[in-house]
Amino acid sequence: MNINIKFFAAAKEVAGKEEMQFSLPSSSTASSLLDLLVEQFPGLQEWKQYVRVAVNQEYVSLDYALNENDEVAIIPPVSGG
Amino acid sequence: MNINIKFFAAAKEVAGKEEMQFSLPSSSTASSLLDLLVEQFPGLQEWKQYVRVAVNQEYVSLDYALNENDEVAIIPPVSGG
Amino acid sequence: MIEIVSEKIDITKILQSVEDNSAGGIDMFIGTTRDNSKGKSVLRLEYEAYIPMALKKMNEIAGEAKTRWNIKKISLVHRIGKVEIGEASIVIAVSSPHRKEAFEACRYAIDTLKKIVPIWKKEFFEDGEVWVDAREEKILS
Amino acid sequence: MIEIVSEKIDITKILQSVEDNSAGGIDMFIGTTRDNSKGKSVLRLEYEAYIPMALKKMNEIAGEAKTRWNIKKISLVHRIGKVEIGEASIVIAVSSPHRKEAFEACRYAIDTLKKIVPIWKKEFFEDGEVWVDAREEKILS
Repeated sequence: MNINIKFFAAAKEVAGKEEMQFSLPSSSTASSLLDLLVEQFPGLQEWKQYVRVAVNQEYVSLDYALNENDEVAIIPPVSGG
Repeated sequence: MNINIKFFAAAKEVAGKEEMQFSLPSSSTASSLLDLLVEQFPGLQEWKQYVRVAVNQEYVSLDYALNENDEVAIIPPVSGG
Repeated sequence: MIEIVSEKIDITKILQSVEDNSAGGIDMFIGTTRDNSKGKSVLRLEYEAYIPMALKKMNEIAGEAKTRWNIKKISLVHRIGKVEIGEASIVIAVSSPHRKEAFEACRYAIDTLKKIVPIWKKEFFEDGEVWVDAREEKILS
Repeated sequence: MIEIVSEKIDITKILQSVEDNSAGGIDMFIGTTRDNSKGKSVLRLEYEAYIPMALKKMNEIAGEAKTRWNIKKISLVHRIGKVEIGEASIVIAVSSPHRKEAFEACRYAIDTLKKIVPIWKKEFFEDGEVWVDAREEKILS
């Protein structure tokens, strides 16, 4: 299945892009997506334990099962305000 | 001795004036002044236990010994803000 | 900036008075006149102050806030005379490097002002007028 | 009024957005950019947001504040892009019949915004730039 990934802040700089399409085995979880992203962008390794994953603009847990065309965002620790 | 008394808010309405000069026996206290004021303005009786006395713009206790030309203010419960 | 004014309070000016490049946050409290009090409709309000003592006490509150918290600047401006419904009667602003202290100092300032600063509010109703006794309002405001 | 803007925040407009004749108090928090961070001089800041999700979370914070406290109106406006030292990056305003609730709801809103709203701050120093990690700042701000 295909999902759309958005990167922000530090994650965007590490990935070198704002968004990308990503192909995943069906029944992939947020956690397995993170593993694949770290493979593709090794610089994300150090962020892996700090980022949160949002799907369709809602935070999800790592065992969340992704669906075709989900909008997935990699959310580094926020610092608004 | 002579002191200057200022009345505010409800106390001003009861006394019917904003300020007055008042003659007191020397070594009078804030408490004895209040007693004399209630004699002169009986309507102050119901306020007596609630008002605070300020001398020269500072709150004082009831046993405070007044001095000639003190500026004494009768301060009903405040409600600023 | 510690002032008692008889015209509309200039909030922008107060904000500028506490700006500080090393401050990360400003907390501002604006007290406005409510259109009701104890279930009755309020037409308008008037404030009276023992001005020199009120200014002295407002300065003391500012000084005490600076002693207790790490704040940069604090301003207190109270309006007296007639104040229309919805208009500001009191504005307090505090700037601080960190927001927790701005909030705490601002809350301290308004709470203390309501207890010790010699200013009185009179409420005007359809059927009369009354000097507000803040002791009765303790639970409410 | 829940907004993310890229121009200077209009504080007067935000104040008007929470005015309410039955409100007795407004608490407003203004977050400004500090000229220093961890002992280093900050030249300027830039904010980036995941805008649709940030707006969604800001709306959730406003809704939750209205559930928890008896407040009248609440506004949250965050600025993104370049923000000069001393300028406001966030303004939150809450009106309420009684001031205690305005203070508490406003503090809740800024504390929660800093935890869950996907907005990031980058600090620019003489010798480089860094995305701020709010986890490190927990003790400080």
